[in-house]
Amino acid sequence: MSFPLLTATAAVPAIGAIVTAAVPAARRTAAKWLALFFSLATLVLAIVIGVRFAPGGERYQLTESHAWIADFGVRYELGVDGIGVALIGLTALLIPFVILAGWHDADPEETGSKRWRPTQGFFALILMVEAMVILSFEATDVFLFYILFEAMLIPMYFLIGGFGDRAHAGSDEKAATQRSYAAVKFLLYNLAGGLIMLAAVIGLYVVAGNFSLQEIAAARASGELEMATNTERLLFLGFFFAFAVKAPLWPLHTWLPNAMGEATAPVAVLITAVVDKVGTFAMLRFCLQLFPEASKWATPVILVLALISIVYGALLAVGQRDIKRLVAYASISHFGFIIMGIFAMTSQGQSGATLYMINHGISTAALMLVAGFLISRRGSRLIADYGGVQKVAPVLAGTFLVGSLATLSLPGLAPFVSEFLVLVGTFTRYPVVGIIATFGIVLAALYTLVLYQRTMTGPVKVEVARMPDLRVRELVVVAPLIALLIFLGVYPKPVTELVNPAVGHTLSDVQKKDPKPEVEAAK
Amino acid sequence: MSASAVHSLWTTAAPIEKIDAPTIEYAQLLPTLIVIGAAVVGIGVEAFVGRKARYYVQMFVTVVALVAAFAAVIGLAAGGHASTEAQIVAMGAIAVDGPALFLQGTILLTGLVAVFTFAERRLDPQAHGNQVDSFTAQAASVPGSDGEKAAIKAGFTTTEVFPLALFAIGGMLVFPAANDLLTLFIALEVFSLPLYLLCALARRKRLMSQESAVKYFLLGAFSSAFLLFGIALVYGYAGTVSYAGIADVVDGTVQNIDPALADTMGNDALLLVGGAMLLMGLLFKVGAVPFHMWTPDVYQGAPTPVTGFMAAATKVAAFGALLRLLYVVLPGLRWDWRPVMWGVAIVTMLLGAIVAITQTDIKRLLAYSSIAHAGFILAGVIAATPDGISSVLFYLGAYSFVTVGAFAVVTLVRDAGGEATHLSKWAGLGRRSPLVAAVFAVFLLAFAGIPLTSGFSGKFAVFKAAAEGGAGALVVIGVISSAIAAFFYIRVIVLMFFSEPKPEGPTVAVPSPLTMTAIGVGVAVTLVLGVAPQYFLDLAGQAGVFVR
Amino acid sequence: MSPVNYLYLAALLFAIGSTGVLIRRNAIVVFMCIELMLNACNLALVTFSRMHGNLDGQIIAFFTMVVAAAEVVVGLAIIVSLFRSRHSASVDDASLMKL
Amino acid sequence: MENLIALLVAAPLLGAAVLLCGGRRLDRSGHWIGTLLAVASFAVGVLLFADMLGKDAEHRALHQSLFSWIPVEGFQADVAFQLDQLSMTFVLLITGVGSLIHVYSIGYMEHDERRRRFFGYLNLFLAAMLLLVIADNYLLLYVGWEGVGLASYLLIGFWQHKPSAATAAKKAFLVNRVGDMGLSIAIMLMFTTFGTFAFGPVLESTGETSEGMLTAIGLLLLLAACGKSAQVPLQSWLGDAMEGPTPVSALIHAATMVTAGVYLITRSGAIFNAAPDAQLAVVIVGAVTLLFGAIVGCAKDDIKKALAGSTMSQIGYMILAAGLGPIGYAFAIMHLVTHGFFKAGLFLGAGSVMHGMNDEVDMRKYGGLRKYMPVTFVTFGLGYLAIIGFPGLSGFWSKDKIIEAAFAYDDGIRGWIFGGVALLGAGITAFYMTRVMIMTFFGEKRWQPDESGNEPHPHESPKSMTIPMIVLAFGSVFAGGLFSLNESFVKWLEPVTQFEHPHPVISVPAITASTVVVLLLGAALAYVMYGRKPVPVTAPRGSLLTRAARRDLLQDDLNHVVLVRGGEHLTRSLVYVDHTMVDGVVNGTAAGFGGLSGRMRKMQNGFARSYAVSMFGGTAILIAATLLMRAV
Repeated sequence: MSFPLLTATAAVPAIGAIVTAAVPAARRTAAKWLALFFSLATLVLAIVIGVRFAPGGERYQLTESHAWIADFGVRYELGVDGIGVALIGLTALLIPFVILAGWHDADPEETGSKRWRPTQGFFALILMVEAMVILSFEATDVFLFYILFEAMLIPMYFLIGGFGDRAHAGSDEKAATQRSYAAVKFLLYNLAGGLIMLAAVIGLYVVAGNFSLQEIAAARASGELEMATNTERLLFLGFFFAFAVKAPLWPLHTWLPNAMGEATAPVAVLITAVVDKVGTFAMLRFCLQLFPEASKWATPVILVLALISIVYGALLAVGQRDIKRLVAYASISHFGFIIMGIFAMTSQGQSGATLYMINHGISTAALMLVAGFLISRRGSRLIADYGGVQKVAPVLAGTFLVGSLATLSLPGLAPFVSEFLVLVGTFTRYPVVGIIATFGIVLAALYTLVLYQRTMTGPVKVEVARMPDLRVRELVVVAPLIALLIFLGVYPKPVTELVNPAVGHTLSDVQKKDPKPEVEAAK
Repeated sequence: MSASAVHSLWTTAAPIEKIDAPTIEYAQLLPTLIVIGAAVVGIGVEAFVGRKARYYVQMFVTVVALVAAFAAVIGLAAGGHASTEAQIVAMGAIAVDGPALFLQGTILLTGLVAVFTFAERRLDPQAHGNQVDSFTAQAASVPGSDGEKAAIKAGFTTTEVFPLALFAIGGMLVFPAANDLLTLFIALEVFSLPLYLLCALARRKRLMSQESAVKYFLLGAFSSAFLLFGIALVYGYAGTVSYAGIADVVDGTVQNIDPALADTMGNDALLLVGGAMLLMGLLFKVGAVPFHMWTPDVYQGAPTPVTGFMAAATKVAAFGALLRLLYVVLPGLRWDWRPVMWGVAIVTMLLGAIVAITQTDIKRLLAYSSIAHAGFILAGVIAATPDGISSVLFYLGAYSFVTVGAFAVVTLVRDAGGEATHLSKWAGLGRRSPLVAAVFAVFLLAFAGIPLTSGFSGKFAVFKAAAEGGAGALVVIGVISSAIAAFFYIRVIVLMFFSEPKPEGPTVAVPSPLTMTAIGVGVAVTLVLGVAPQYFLDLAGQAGVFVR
Repeated sequence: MSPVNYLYLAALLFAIGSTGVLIRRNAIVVFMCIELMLNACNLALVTFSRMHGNLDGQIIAFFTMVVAAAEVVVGLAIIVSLFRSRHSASVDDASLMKL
Repeated sequence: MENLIALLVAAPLLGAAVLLCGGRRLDRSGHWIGTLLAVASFAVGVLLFADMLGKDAEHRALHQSLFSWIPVEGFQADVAFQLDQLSMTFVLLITGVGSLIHVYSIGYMEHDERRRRFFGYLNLFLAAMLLLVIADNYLLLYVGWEGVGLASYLLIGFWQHKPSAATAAKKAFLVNRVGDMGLSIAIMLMFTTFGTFAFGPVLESTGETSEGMLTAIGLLLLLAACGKSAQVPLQSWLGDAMEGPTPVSALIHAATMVTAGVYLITRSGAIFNAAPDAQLAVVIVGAVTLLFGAIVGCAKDDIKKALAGSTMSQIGYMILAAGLGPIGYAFAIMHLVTHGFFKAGLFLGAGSVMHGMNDEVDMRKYGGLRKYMPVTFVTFGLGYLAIIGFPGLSGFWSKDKIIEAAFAYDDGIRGWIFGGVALLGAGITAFYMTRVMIMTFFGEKRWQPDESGNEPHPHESPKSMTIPMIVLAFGSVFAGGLFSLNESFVKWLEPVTQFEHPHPVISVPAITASTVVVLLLGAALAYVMYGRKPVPVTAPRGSLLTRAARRDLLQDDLNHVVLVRGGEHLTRSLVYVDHTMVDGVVNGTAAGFGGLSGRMRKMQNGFARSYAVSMFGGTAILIAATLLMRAV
């Protein structure tokens, strides 16, 4: 058999995690470099996947399949379609930046015993998350996916709860309590979703007798596997609930602002740019493929919820006082767009949604990381504590501006392409929804520009007067992201070509065709 | 009553010419015999070996016995007694079949690991230059009295715990294999009585220890009285106490029906009431709601090694017996007991999970968690399918090791007053000793049923079986209550890792290889069964058939 | 007269015993009540054995006596040690552990 | 030849990239690089223009396709350019005026340490604006559309340390976003209707869809135009935009960007022609705005704000004309170009004045400046004559035609109304421009030393500033006449915009005559009010209308009450809802279980006997249940 590329791509960071964790307490810096090395190695493998993957070819490629738990009908089955490749690429790409950005976030204040090695733990956990996320993008076995979907919560949980944002308004005690509250909320919320999904997973097994996505999908398509309407709907809801919590979709979103607010900026990026993508990805791959009828049945409700997320998230972002919470609510709004695009069930919508996952990942990373650098300088997350930064740290302000512009999806930057695709894709089938969603772009402009104005412009505040501009390490983190934003905004073709066939498959799963233009329809 | 009546009373039983000696298949009974024998030897040791040497001799005897017994079990299983050769031995008193051997193996291993924690002597500071374990120097002496001090000074140790444990294990080995009600009852008592005593033998907090023993004893005896009455009624219904016989009568497939039998057979109330009382007796042992109330108090008061041993082994044995009773004796009554068990399972899962949320003592917390788990296992029992049996067997195997391991960790966290079991003392443990905290976190995650731990595999197995057995609603309630349960496991993790250590916090004692083995085995099993459970699932699957 | 009456008696004794367990405070008395329940069981067993005309029930009865004896040994030991350390045999006093 | 088109955009884009990423080391040379690249772009434009003139009218349009931008199933967006006469006109205007203003800025921004960045932004603007006018599909146009928005945002807020500037910039962007919303929805509508949004297919197949659809698209495009071109109701940002440096006001907020709306409507002519209702809406917006702007312009004492009002009003003329269909398009564009010259000139003049007056903008503190800055005076004066439409100068030719066309809207009452409005506008224009002229250059000097005691010393500006003003002055004087020589301009545009001769309700000479009369009246009135008696340094309270006009006819106040306040309340209440209700449910559930747990705990009261009770009860229930099961 050929070289198990997919397994390797997930194994490298996993091994990296173990190695990093094993580094003795004193050799903190070594651990950092090791982590960076392994993340880069993963990136290389991800690129190899991208090269080896033939967009036009089989739906699932580079597949691997090994017996695992026969009693549960579970196999270790991997395979990637275009969407998977794209998201693996995103993950592998972002992690090195996350690691670089978090370089000093886990340096221990000189308390704690010799055996207490937070730095090692921090980077090991990040790599562990990467491994699980990548594998979950590759899994074509529902059970395997579920296991990762749940397991990745644990390292995330420790990352959020263990390494909080040091720039905290309240006392250390208060900070600790709020942090663990956020972490517990994150874990329980997602665990609850996951357990509901577990019931559905078991139900699926009872109905289908195995967990292989391809087999089940094939059986569904060929009609061998009949599902009673209600069964299908219940199972769909079980799955969708978990994904909607993870995504997150209104009204299941409240864990995100806490988590992103309390976590360090890099971890916040990890949450919203990487881990949450698993939720939207799973909607595309599992909900639509396994339960096409139910998906169509649920579409109206989901679209409404997505709309609410878009507008509601944006409005709340306007109302935030805390930079990171603002970004969090902005993300909720963006996830609304993604979910809307998925369930519009048009090629533009779903290609747009997939593209949106990528672009949102990059743009949020850019904005959030710069915000993190800003916060680390001033030691406060409150917007009101800043002002006139532009004058003292022009580069920082500039990058921050680009990040903001990407967030309001300015044409020429990557997010515009995806957002417009989603809007068009939705509009062609649900014009009203599309129009309402368009208000989102105005609100986006509002909250990003208000944020920029309050923090960067105006007279220079004394506290920021001595603020240093971006350091080299920080520039190394931000510059490539911005370059990527511009490149994908001008030339998204590589990604769209990767994604289009996969989207085509998904649409044929749900037996939906794009609505014809009026003019052609008339002919 | 009239003389004639009296006369008839002792003549009805037909005069007996000669009694032929019973046939005993010693080979098949080897595991039990070894353990019981070793226990008797242990008594001898207590009587004849000098104080200093006793501890070592006892430990040696116990460990050897358990290992040998386990080897015997493996031998029997290898000899096909688990599947093809499964048979009923000792004049129908004991069944040697898949479930029996699987559970006996589990009990023996857990027992072995538990005995290691019994023998741990490095945790408590030395008293007058003598290493001490977690058992009282002299059970007879009044707590805090001069007698006790003298005993400690003299370096007495309660080495009786080893034979006691052996007796208990012996009883537990028979319990799930018992093939008639009498054996069931005797086995129950044989493993209960030593446990009552073990509970009373804590070195620290002796008042609580004694209290727990009293509660356990009185309630245990109370429940066994019910069990016995149930036995009486069922016997009255079926005219026999052998499982197969009863099953035949229940199914109505019995050959020669004499008038008396025909008379009682007509009266289902006997059977139903008796059956219910039998169930009650067993549900008490597994700690199912509403027969659970002894669990928290006893778990908290008993010496922690004993708690671990009880929590793990008793559950295994009791569920084994419960399975056999429901699957061999009362399958004919399935439509009567299933709904009832549904109710019991639901309340057990929910109450265990909910009440645990507000617990402040780690041992009580684990007690309630064990109640919740009993509920999960019951869900598998209810499935009433071969899958159900094997899933329960697997769950028991997975669960028992996690439990022993977890309680072993509890013994390590100590302050001046012995073990620091109050949760507030565990704050910031992750900072002081990351390793211990991490290990405990692994156990907690396994309890919570997080994927890649044995807890998840087990939970998935039973829920799957239940769903296939048509108990979908039960599964939903199951996942909900495990969501609730997750909360307090997480709480402990938060406490250990995310809160600042208290200055006067407890220290983590460095244990001897004994406890380390116990914990190590626990972790290993937890992870192996979590990542690659297939082999053990097969084992359980093959062992999933009862002999009649 | 029909042996069924003995069953009624047994049930009655059992009920009395269990009631005693529920209402009496003194551990010894509670324990005695349990013994009473066991004996009720014995009576029932013997009666059934008489009705079915086989010996199983009577044999069990003998075993039960042995078990009861064993329980006395263990039980009294525990209760006595409790009494010595608390100077009270009331089961209600022994309530350190609760909630 | 068509391969050069990309260069138009590439040159300034390169400039922007170099200047913005170049860092401090380019501070000394940055402005030259910027100017050079702007001029280069202009040169390319001229080259293409020459080539275009070489061909016959029908085959002048050039097309260049670079690469496929967003290829998705059933959705094709390309980066492709189309350079026809319309685009060409804009290209020349943008690059030409743009280059001049680059030159001007070298002097104007001399003392600003962020000059390099300023030129970077200017180049960015040029690139975006050129992209806007040479894009061959609406989506690419949208990119340029938002690009100029961004550039305008950056340039208005260039002096970010001034909160007013930052706010103005934000406001401009947000108001534009509302318009952009219209554009993007319009594009979506086109996609669902025609399956594409490239100019060619869309504009050719307008016949194949319903008029209702076209009206919808038209109105949405109008919304976009309103945002970008500061038309009522989205005009409120333009006044504040004057916070930006004056060259910016000249280039972006007078000559080029604000006219993008006119371009959009003219470009989409085919759609509007087929949707009369949409056209009517356009005309109305134009008419309303031209009065609105004019009235505001009369009341402002800030010279730039006065000019901004005038810009609003002049663009009103263009929009009105564009709304008139084939009879108006050509004149709309023509007025756009001439306006580009004289309004840019006026702004540069104003800038020059401010430059000499320590950045004083209040005309009441000017007076009699003609002695101090003659060049500025002359150029500004010519621009003035042009804008009021003094016979013979550029403004006259273009504006007069628009008024004619307005009278020709139809031969009914509407013709009279729109014509009348246009005419009236001409009068008011004359009034407020005369006012500006007089307050600035005539009368006594009214400036005093400011609180820090240094009195402004008015002086003429350096060559780099005066030369562009002179060039533009030439444009303001002759362009109009040039265009009107045997209708050369109209003929030039005809292939793109078609052309029909307007048939006004009254005879053309009459209109011309009345126009002249009206503007003379306006000018005279202004002279009477401001020329005869000295101008008070502090503004008198003024009439109700005046006060309203000073506050932009209360538009901002309305926005503030309705949008800002309302929005604030909405967000605040939503934050509350999110915290208490949505999140409250979650925390409530947790708390609920906690409480339940606490209560159930009590059952574990430590008494063995009560445990026994529960066991006993449990058994009873068990037995009862089993019997019950059998019973049912």
